[in-house]
Amino acid sequence: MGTAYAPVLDLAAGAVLVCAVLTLWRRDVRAIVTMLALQGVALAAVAGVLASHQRDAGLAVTAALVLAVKGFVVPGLLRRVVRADPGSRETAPLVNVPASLVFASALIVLSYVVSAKVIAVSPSAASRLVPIGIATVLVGYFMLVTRRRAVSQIVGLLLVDNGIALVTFLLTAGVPLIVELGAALDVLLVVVVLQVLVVHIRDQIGTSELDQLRELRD
Amino acid sequence: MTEPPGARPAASTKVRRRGSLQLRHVDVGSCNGCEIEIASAFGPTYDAGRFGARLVASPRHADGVLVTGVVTRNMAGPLRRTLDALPAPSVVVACGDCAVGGGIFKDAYGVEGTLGDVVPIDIEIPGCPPHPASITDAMRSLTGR
Amino acid sequence: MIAVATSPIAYRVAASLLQVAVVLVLGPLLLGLMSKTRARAEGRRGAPVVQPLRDLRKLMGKERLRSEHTSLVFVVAPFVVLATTVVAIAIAPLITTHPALGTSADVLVVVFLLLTASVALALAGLDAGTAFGGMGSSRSMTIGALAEPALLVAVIALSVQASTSNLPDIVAGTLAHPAWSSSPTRLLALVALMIVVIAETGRLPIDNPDTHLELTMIHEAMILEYSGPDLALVTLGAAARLGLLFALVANLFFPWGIGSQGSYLGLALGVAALVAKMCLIAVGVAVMEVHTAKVRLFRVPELLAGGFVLAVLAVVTGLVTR
Amino acid sequence: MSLLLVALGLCAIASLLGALLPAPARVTSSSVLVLAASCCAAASSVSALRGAHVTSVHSTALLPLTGMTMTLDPLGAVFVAITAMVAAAVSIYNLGYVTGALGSRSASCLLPVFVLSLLAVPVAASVATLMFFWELMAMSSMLLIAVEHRHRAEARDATLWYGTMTQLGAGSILLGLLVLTIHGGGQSFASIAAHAGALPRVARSTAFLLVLLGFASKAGAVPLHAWLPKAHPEAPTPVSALMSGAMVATGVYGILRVGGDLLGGGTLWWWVAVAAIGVVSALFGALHATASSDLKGLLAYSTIDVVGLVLVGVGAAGALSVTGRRGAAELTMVAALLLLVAHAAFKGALFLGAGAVDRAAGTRDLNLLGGLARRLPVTSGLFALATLTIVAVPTLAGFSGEWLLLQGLLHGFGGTSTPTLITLLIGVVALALSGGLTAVAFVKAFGIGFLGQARSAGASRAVEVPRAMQLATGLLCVPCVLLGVAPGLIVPWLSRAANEGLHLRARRPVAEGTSLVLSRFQGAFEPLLVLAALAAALAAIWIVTSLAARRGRRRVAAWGCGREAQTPRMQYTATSFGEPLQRVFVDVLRPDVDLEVTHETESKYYEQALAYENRVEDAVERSVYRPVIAGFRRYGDAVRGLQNGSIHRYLAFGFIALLVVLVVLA
Repeated sequence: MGTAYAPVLDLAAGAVLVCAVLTLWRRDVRAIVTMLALQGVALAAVAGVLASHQRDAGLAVTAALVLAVKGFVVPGLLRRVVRADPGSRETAPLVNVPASLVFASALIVLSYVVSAKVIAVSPSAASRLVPIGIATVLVGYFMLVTRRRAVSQIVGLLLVDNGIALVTFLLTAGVPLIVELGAALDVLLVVVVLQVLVVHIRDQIGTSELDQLRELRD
Repeated sequence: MTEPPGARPAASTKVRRRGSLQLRHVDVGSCNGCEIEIASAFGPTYDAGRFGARLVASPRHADGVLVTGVVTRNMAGPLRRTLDALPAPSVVVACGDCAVGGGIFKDAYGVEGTLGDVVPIDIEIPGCPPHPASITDAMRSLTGR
Repeated sequence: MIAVATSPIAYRVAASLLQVAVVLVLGPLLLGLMSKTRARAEGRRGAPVVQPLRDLRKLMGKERLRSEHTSLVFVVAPFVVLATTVVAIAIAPLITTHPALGTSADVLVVVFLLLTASVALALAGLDAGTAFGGMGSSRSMTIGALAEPALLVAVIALSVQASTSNLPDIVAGTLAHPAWSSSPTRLLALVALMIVVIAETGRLPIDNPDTHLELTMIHEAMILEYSGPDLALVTLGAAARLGLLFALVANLFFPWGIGSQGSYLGLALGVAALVAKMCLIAVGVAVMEVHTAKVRLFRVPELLAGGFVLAVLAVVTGLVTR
Repeated sequence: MSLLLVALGLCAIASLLGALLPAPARVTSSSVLVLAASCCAAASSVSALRGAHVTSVHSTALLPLTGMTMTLDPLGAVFVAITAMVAAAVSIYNLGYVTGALGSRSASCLLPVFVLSLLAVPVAASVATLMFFWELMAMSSMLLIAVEHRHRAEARDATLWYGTMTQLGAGSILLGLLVLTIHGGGQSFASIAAHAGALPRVARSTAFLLVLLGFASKAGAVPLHAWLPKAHPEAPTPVSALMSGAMVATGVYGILRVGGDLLGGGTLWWWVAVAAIGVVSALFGALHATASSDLKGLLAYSTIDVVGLVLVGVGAAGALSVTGRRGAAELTMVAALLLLVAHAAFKGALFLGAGAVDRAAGTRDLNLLGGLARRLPVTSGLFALATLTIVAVPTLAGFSGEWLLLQGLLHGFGGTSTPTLITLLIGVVALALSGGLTAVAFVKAFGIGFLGQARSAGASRAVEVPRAMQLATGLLCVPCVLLGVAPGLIVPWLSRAANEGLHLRARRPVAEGTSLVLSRFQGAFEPLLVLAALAAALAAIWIVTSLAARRGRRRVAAWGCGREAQTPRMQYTATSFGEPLQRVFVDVLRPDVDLEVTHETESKYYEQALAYENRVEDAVERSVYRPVIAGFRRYGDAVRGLQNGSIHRYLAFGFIALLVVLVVLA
């Protein structure tokens, strides 16, 4: 690997960040799901690069798993949700898109500032990229807070998960396989449950917009 | 899908365009039959665009007008203004029987006359409506491709 | 900087003139290539790639019309549009990192030369005193007001890495440090720059270059009054701007192949590399256009805001990781 | 220095003559004397900038108790030069402009006083002297705004706003300087500077904040700008030009003098605050300029924009100098000063041009103008040149300033602390965005105002203004070109001033030669060569086109899609031109849009009349100033309840107060 290791790692992690920002940027839910899928692929690439650099077979398996679950299975399920609910093809943000983007850039600056100390502890090609993981988590949370559609909420949750995964890859350099496996299955379960829920709620009520669901309480 | 380009039609003697022709389409009183055929002349099957022809938005950008319909009273003024807005050298293409000779609307109420009464016609495309292929052929005779 | 001093003046002038010639010819050809690609994707044969050049040749032989209310601005604007673009092309690092006046080829200079062209055209659009001219000017300036800052900031992200805002030096620096090309900064800046370039060149989904409907036009509406050689100059200016922006994207991010020593063979290689890179970008953009619908005018700022924020993020990541 | 004293004396004489002579003679004589004074002031400032040693005058005769101290150093000289440049043009302009209210005795007496105070503020070297001239400046300019109050109610309103804010600002400055004086052992600047190092931190920061409040308000920085968009448009044109070109600059001068010079640089957060104010001002001003449809109002908002950029430069320079990056600090400071000088030239020219339009067409509402380019060729040409300068077309003065500023911010990035880094970053963003917005605003100003068809009877009957007004506008266009083509001519001088202002002690200027080749950083811009290239390209294109074109030109009616008539009302107006951007920034501008549709009585599907109104109010004014004013009103109403005119009641208040005091003391 040698010289190519750091640039390729940079590129993959950068792609994770770009995809995170683009999910806030696009309104088309299908495009957002595509971005999520690309982010999954980029995340898998990060794991793969780390695995080949550290000659860690476990990590390589994890990378393959991440690729399969986050790159294909989960986005595929989400696409089915979107297809099942054609009324919600566009996100309905609570905060408008340019403002969200400005906020996201502030979050990214914040994550770089807070992780400066972490990087200082063990400066390496991998730990330098930790802020990207933190930023992805923050952007995911932001999406959870400000997007109305159930699908966008799931995407937000998955962004948070991807961010956490990226940080763990970069910092611990070798999560026990079983932990990652458990986490991945967990997420998969959540997505399946949510998918079922969304479809059923829509069948029953005719909308999947969360603000409108709140009126059910009354 | 696209029709093969037939033999190159005889080039018009009016002007030499060397493979480039922009037309401004003016509907002076058409039944919109010609419009449908013009649209399909530029569609995938006849693809007049491959011979260098194009419809444009402004007569300033155009080499001529593509006129459809009989000249109705309300459109006579706009037609003259459009002709005045063309940079020389320019051509007038009459598309369809109405534009060429008045067609079935010739003596109807509200008609000022045929296109030929207003301005000398350079190219005539007969037919009611004309076949897309003959529209394309007329374009080719002007572009020379 | 040292290498710049060693390139003889003749080489640099020749390189600049060659750049201008290449982009002035290639710009229209790229337009032709893009519409050919789109036509093929839509199942048509499409006009030949050289069609834009044929159109220009024909326009030169036509009459010039000048509407009654226009002032000197209308007459001068086409010349200004093309001249500013040509100077920007001449000084930018397109086929060599040592063009004439390369020391002045600062990002701000190039961006503001392009802005000057936009301003001239927008004023010309207002000059005839028609409804559509004003509409086009207003829209194009609105888009430009958001796109040009994003363009500036995106390139500044690169200059943060290179510690200079001089374009030839940025390109030379990228050649010397290939690792720069893969940094997150570059990735963000590239995405931002592509969004901006599409807006600046009036392509889908921002503006539809093939539209005949005045109400949906942006660039086209401004130039409705131009005819003959004036129209040729404006059209050539737009094509050259497209060429310049594509070439800048190509060279700032993928500089390989550009001539860096003062050899004339390097220039020839540079031309070949540039043509190849630009054609690739053009085909890519055209393919994307086929699959994209034009967005509503009032959604355009949202797209550009995205580009702007990505550019700012590129600077931020560049600052904290250097 | 002695030349400057001569200039001040000439101004004083001009003021006297303006007050004493009969109508036609007083305008001519006071204008000529002010012109002479400007020349003297310019000469003295040039000699100070070229390195004649710093001279000082002290006189006890002029100001009782404290005496008057004046020192002409390079920093002050830059601002004297700015005033001299604008004042010279304005005095020539006056010869052609003056009729009606401005020809009045009070106006021709006050204008020289205003110029005098503007020349004296930058050389004042003691607290008393500074405050004296500062107040003189405030008073004379306030009265000059009020000159046309009989004709326009807006002028009265503007005077009130300006008077209130400028007095509050002056109070704040006085308090701040008093804090320094108390701790500094004297009221002369020299002693304050000498004792500044020993000052307690809190005192220094308090003093700077108070002073900043006052000076930033004078500089028109958001949110203390509320007076500026009211006063600049309503003032007579020569006064607007002086206020926008020169008076606003004194605000920047004050910040530099106190923060950079007297307090020796201070702490980081001061400068971060200055830069933050600058960023907000730049964006706010640029945005409002795009939404404004009043020609002078647009120029006023654009003043807020440019001064915002200058403050970004000043703040960044201060922050860089505090963090020890002297080279970058000097570069940024020079950029800010260059931008300020360029601003005085182009904004002065724009205001004078706008005044000429107002004179010729009888209105400055862009929605009623149009078609002036063919009716007023000279004025339009000069206005166009100034427009291109502010849009920052390369090889013109505005571009030189912005390019240097960008270089300063960019080269400041290396090895600084996080707050500085964020300041610089946001500065770059503000510079970029304001550049784009300025282009929109000024394409609107020139394109709608001067091109197309006339939108009103006034505009269609406009005739060219007197030669003197054209000459004055042209005079201010000279530096627009000169500082663009050869900015290096004054960069060494500005380097000196920057060193002086921030105590940088750099040995060589930031750039050498007439072009801008940076001496310490990798970066260069040679405007002469670029201009030559542009000229060559233009010539080549022209030759090729005329050789290739085979047919002539023909004048025809504008293409209106074949419509019967192409009326001026079909054109885009200033409001419609800015509307798309207004939509984009609807959260910031918050326009009031009213659409009133009157339907036909027979059917609601047919409309009889449509009334559309789109007003953009200053959001800061609406959300900050209005509530405060309303609060004061309520307080005033409450207090009025206590007063019924009864003398007994007033005496009773006094008595009760006396009793309360006694009880408290006991």
